[in-house]
Amino acid sequence: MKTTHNFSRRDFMKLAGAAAAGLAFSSVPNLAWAAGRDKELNILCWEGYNSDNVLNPFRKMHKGLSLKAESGTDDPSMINKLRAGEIKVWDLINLNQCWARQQMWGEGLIKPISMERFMPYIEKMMPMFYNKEMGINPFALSPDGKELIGMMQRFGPMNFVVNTKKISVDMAEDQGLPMFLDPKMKGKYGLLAWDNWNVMHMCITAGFSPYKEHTPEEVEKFKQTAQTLFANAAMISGDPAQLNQALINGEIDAIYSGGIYTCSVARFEGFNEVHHISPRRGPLEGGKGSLQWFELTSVVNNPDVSPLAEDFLEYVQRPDICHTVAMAEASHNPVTQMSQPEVFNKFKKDELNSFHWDTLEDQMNRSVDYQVVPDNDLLTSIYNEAKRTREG
Amino acid sequence: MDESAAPILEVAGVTKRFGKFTAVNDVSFQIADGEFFTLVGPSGSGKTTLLRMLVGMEKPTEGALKIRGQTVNDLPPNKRPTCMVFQSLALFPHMTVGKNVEFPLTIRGAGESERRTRAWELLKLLHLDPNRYYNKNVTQCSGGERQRVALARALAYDPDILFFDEPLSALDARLRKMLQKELKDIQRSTKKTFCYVTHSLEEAMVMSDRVAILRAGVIEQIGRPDEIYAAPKNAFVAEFMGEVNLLDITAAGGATANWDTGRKTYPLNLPAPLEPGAARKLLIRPESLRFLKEGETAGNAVPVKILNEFSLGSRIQYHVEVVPGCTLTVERLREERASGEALLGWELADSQILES
Amino acid sequence: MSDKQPKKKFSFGPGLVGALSASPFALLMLFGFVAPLLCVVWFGLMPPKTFELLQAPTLENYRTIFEQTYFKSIMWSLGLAAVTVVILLAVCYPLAFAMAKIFRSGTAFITYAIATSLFVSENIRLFGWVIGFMKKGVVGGLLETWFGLQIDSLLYNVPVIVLGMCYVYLPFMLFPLVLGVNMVPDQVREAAFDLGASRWQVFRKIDLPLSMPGVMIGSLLVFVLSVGAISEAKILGGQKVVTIASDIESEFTYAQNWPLGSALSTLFIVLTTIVVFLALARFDLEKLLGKKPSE
Amino acid sequence: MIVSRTQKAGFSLYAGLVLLVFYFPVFCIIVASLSKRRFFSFPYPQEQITFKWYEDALTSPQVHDFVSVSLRIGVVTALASVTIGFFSALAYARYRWKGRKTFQRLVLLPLFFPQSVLGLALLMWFNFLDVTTSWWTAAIAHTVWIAPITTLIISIQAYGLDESLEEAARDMGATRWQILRKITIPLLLPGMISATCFAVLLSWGNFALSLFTTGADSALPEWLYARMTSGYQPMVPAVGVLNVLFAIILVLVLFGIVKWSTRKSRRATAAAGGH
Repeated sequence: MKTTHNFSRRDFMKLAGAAAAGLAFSSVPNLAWAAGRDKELNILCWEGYNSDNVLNPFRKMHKGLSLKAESGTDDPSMINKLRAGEIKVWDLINLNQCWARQQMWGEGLIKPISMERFMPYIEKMMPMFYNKEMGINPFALSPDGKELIGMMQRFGPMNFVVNTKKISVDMAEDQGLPMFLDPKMKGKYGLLAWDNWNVMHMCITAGFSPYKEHTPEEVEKFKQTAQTLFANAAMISGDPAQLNQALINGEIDAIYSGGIYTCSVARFEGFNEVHHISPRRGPLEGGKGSLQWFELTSVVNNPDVSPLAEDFLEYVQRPDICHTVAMAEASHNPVTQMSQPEVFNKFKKDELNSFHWDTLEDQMNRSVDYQVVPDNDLLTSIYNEAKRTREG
Repeated sequence: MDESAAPILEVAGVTKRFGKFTAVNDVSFQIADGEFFTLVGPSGSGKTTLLRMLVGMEKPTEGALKIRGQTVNDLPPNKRPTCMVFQSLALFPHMTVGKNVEFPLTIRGAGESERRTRAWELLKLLHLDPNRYYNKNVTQCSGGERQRVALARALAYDPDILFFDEPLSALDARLRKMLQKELKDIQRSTKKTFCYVTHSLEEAMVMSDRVAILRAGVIEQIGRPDEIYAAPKNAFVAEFMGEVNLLDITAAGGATANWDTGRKTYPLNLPAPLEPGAARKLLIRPESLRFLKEGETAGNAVPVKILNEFSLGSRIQYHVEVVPGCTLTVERLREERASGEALLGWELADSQILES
Repeated sequence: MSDKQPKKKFSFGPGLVGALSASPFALLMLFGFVAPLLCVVWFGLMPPKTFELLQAPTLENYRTIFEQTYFKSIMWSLGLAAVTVVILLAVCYPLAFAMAKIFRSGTAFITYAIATSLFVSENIRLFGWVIGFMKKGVVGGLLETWFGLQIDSLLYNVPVIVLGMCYVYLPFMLFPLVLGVNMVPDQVREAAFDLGASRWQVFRKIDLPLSMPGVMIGSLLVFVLSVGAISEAKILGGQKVVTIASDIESEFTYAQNWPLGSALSTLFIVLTTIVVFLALARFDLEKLLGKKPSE
Repeated sequence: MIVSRTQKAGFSLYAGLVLLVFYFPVFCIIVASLSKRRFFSFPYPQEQITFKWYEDALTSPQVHDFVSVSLRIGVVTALASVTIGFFSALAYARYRWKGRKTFQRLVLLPLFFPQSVLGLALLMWFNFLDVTTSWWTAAIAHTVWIAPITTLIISIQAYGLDESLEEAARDMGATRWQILRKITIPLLLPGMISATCFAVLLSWGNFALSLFTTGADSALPEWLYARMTSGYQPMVPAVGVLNVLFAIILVLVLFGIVKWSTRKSRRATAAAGGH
C-alpha cells in the first residue's frame, strides 16, 4: 500500500511538471500505471515461457490478470529494451546465464529475489546448479555472492547440429567445430546467424577460447575463420526452423551454431537424424570443446514491479509446470528440476529423446559455461565485416 | 455535291450497335474532296458515334467506310489520313502551344527546324502570334486560343479529312461567330475536306457546303443548306432549322384541311390537294406571315392577338396568339408595325405540306 | 477588412488557412519525427558503446564507418532498391493501365485481392515463398511428382531477394500508378492516336508524362521502402547480401553500439534524402496536373 | 478508345498471372498451416493434414491479445492519420499559402526514414520524455509514418476537386465550416476512405515500428516474427491464413463503402457541377 501511495504522489508531481512543460499528455499513461499493477505481469523471455501452455494455467490461477510475454531472439537486444527505458514495462526477464551477473546486475536493471523463498527449490536442483561444495551456481548470484539474482530452469549444450544420415556423430564429435573448415563442407552447411554464439564458436573453430582478450594473431586467425565460414555457407539465416527444414530436406548437412534448443523440435517430430553435437575436446578451459547455457529468470528493477513477478517464478517450479516449460510448444529442453523424480517421471520416452537425454550428461560434462566475451565488440565488428564482404 | 469531284469519303450502309441499342442505323453518304460537310443532329442522334467511326475510334458493326475508295473499317486512327478536333479539344496539358502543334510532326519524325517552321506558319495562319504563344503553356490559354491551337495541331497533321466534334460549343456567341467565319476561311484557303458535327443547324448553315441531318441514328435529309432551307423533307428537319411555324392539319378533301389549335378548329386552304383524313404539318416561315389591312385578302387568314414584339434590328418579331396555348411567330419589317388584335394571313405558295 | 464586412467577426487570410490546415501535421512531425530524428543525430555523435545522451560529442563513429566496409551494404541497398523500382514499374504499369482504362469490375477485384494480402505481415508472406521455393517445397515437390524433376532450392541468391522485394512492395507501386493513369484524359490519348502516334508513342509522349505523378509517387515509395528493407535478404536471401538496414539493426542489437548505429542511420537518411530530393526536384505535381490551387 | 477483344483478353491474362504469382506465397502458407508436422516436404500424405493449428490459433488467449493490440493501434492510427491527412492534403493541394512548396517537400520526409530506425528513435525519444511505451505510443509511431501516405492519397483527390464548387457555396453565404462539411468532405470522401483502408492495412502489417514502440503490448506481426524465427509452429501460418480470411471480409466491406461513397459523391458532383 505504501508504495502505491508513493507512486501516486510521484506521478502527480510528474504530471504537474510535465503539464508545466506543455507535455501534459505524456504523463497520462503513467497515471494509469499508478492504479496498481497487481493484475498485470509482463515477461521478456526466450521462446518457451511465452507459450500458451506455460502461461494459461497461471492465467487461470489469477482471474482478470493481464499476462504478456514477449520473446526475443538474442540476449543483447532484450537487455537493450530495458536500457532504452522499458524497465518500467517488464517485470521478469529471462536470459542466458552470463548477462544477469555480468551486465544487468551492474547496471541496476534487475533486482535480487528472495533467497529465503527460493532456496528450497534451488536445493532440489541438479548438482550442476546446486551442490554442497559449490553452493548455488555462481551465475545465479551477484558478483559478491550475497544476492540471488535469478532462477535457473532450462539448460542445454549449444554447438552445432548435423544430419546423421550424412555425417556420423562419432566423426563430428571427434573433429569438433574445425570440421566446418574442411573444403569438403563447402556449400554443405547453413549458418544460424545468432551473432554472439557465432562469435564464440568461431573462436573455438579458430582454435582458441573466446573467453579471454585475444592477441592480434588470434584476431587475424578469427577473421580468416569467419571469412571462410561465411564464404562456404550454403545459407545464412536467423531462423532455426528454416535451417532445420533445410537439414531435413537435404539441402544442407549441418548447421553451424545450434543446440538442443534449436533442434529438439525436429527430433520430437521423429527426425532422429537431426543430432546435436558436443565436441569431445577443444581449446576451452580444461581442453573442452563444447559450450553450454542455462537460463536465468530475473526480476526487473521496475520501480513499480508487479507483485506477481516472484509468484510466477515460484509457479514455474511446480512439477507439472516444469514439465510444461521443458516441453514448451516450440522448443524442448531439459530443466534443472529433472533431478526430482516427480518431475522426471512426467517425461515420456520420445520427450527425453528430443533433448538427447541419453547422452545429455556426457554432453554437459564436455561443456563450459557461456560467458560474456571480453573483446566481443572487436570480434563482432570483424564478424559483421566478414558477413558483409562475403564472397560466393 | 459537285458530281465531277470523286468522293474522298464514302459511307456505305454503316450501322453501329452497342448491345441492343442501335446508335447508327444504315447510314450512307459521300463527301467530295474539298467539301465542307456538316452532320447535324440533336444530342443522342448518333452523330458523335458516327464521327468516332469515321476517325477510327469505334468500329462499325456493319457497312463500309472508304477513304479514296479504300475500305478503312479496320484501320486504327493513327493509320488513317484523318484527324479530329475534339469537343474537349484534348490539348496535351503537359506541352506548350508550340509542342502541341508540332506533335504530329514529331510523331512523323520531322526535324527540329522543320517542325518549328511549320508550327510558326500554322500559328500565324490562326492569328496566334508565334512569338507570344509558341512557348506558352496550353493550360494558360483562353478558350478561343485553345480552339486555334487545336485546329493548328490538326492542320499540322496534314490530314485528307479534318473532323470536328462540336469544338465551338463551349464558346460565347460572339467568339463562336468569329471562329465559324475563320474556320470557313481556313477551309477555303487550305482546300481541305472538313467534316463538322454540330447540334446547331444555324452553325451548319453558315459554314457548310452540304449538310446531313441525323435523327436517332438515321439520316433524315442531306443537301445544300439552301436546298434544305427551301425544301425541308419533314417537320423534324424544318423544326431543326430554327424559328418556323408548324401547323397540325388534317386533310378535309381536295386542297382544304382543318387546323386543330387545341381549342378551335380553323379551315385552311392548302397549296396542293391531299388524301382526305391524312394528318400532316403545314410549314409557314415567320417572314411569310403578314398582318392583313382592312379589306386585304390572302390565301388563308386567321384572327390573332399580338402578345409580344422583339426587335431584330431592321425587322420585328411578333409572338401572336391564335387561341390561348397556340402561338405563331411572325417577322415583319419595322415599317409594318402592328399591335393589338389583327388578322394574320399568308399566301398558299408560301406554305409547305410536310410529313409529320 | 472588418470595416467592410461587419458581419464577419474575423476573416482568415488565405495564407493563414493553408498554414492552419498544415499545422496538425506539422505538430505531429515536430513531435513524432523531428525530435526523435534529432535524438538519432545527436546519439550518432556520442562516444561508441554508450547509452547516455549527455556526453561530449565526438565524430569517432563516423570515422569507424568510413574505415569499415559499410559502403558495401549501402551500395547493395541502393542497388537492390533501384532494380526493384525498375522491375515493378515494368510489371505494374500494364496492370495499372488495364485497371484504370480497360477493366471495369475487374479493377475492383484486383484491388481487393491485392489489398487483402497486405493484411498478412510481410514476414509471413515471405515465409510463404520459402515454403514454395525450398528444396522439396511446393515448387520442387510439384515438379517432382508431375515431371519427375529433382531441383535444388531456389532460395538463397540475389534474384530471389529481388523477387521478394518486388513482391512485398508491389502494392505500393500499383496503387499510385492506377491513380496516375486515371489522370490521363481519354480524349487526350485518342487525340494523340488520331494525330498519327503509335501505341508506343502514345505511351511515351502522353501516358507516361501525364501519369508521372503516380509514377513518381509509386517509385519513390518503393525505392524508400526497399532501400530500408531487411527481411527479404534475411528470409529469402540466406543473407547472401547484407543491407544497410540490417547493419543498423545489428549495431543496435548484437553489437550493442547505439552511437554507431545512430551514426549509420544518420548517414543512411542523408543518402536516401539526397536521392529522393534529386528525384523530386525534377517533378512538379502542380505543373503536371495543370492545376493551380486557389487560396 | 477501341480495345479489341484480344487486347482485353491479353490484359486479363496478364492480370491473372500477376495475381497468381501474388497469391502463390499465400497458397504456400496454407500448405504449411495444414501440416501436422512442423517440418515437411511437399506434397505430404493426407493423414498429415490437420486443422489443429487453426483451433489453437482461435483459442489462444495470446493470439487474442495480439489481435486486440493490433486492432487498437490500427483504429487509432487510421483515425488520426486520416484526420491529419485530410487537413494536410488541403494544405498540400488546395490552398495557396506561403510555406506550401516547402511543406510539399517535407511531407514526404517521414516516408524516407528507415522504419526500424524511426522506431528506435521514437523509443529513445519516449524514454527521454519519460513516457512508458505501450500500444498507444505505437499508434503515434504508426501515425507519423502513415499520415504522409494518407496525405498523398487524399491530395490526389484534392487536386481533382473543382474549386468552383467551394466558391459557389461561399457565394451562397456558407461559412468555411459549412463548406468543409457540406462540400469539401463529401467530395474528398472516396479519397479519405481509401486512405483509411491504406492506414489500417499498413498499420496492421507493420512490424518495424511496432517492434520498438509497443512496449509490453506486442502487436500481431511482432509475435508472428518472433515465432517464425524461434519456436516456429504451423500455428504461425495458420494465424496468417486466418488473417487473410478476416481481411477478405473486411476489405469487401470497406470497398463496398468506397464504391457507395464514390457513387454518392459523383452524384453530388453531377448535381453541383451540372454536367
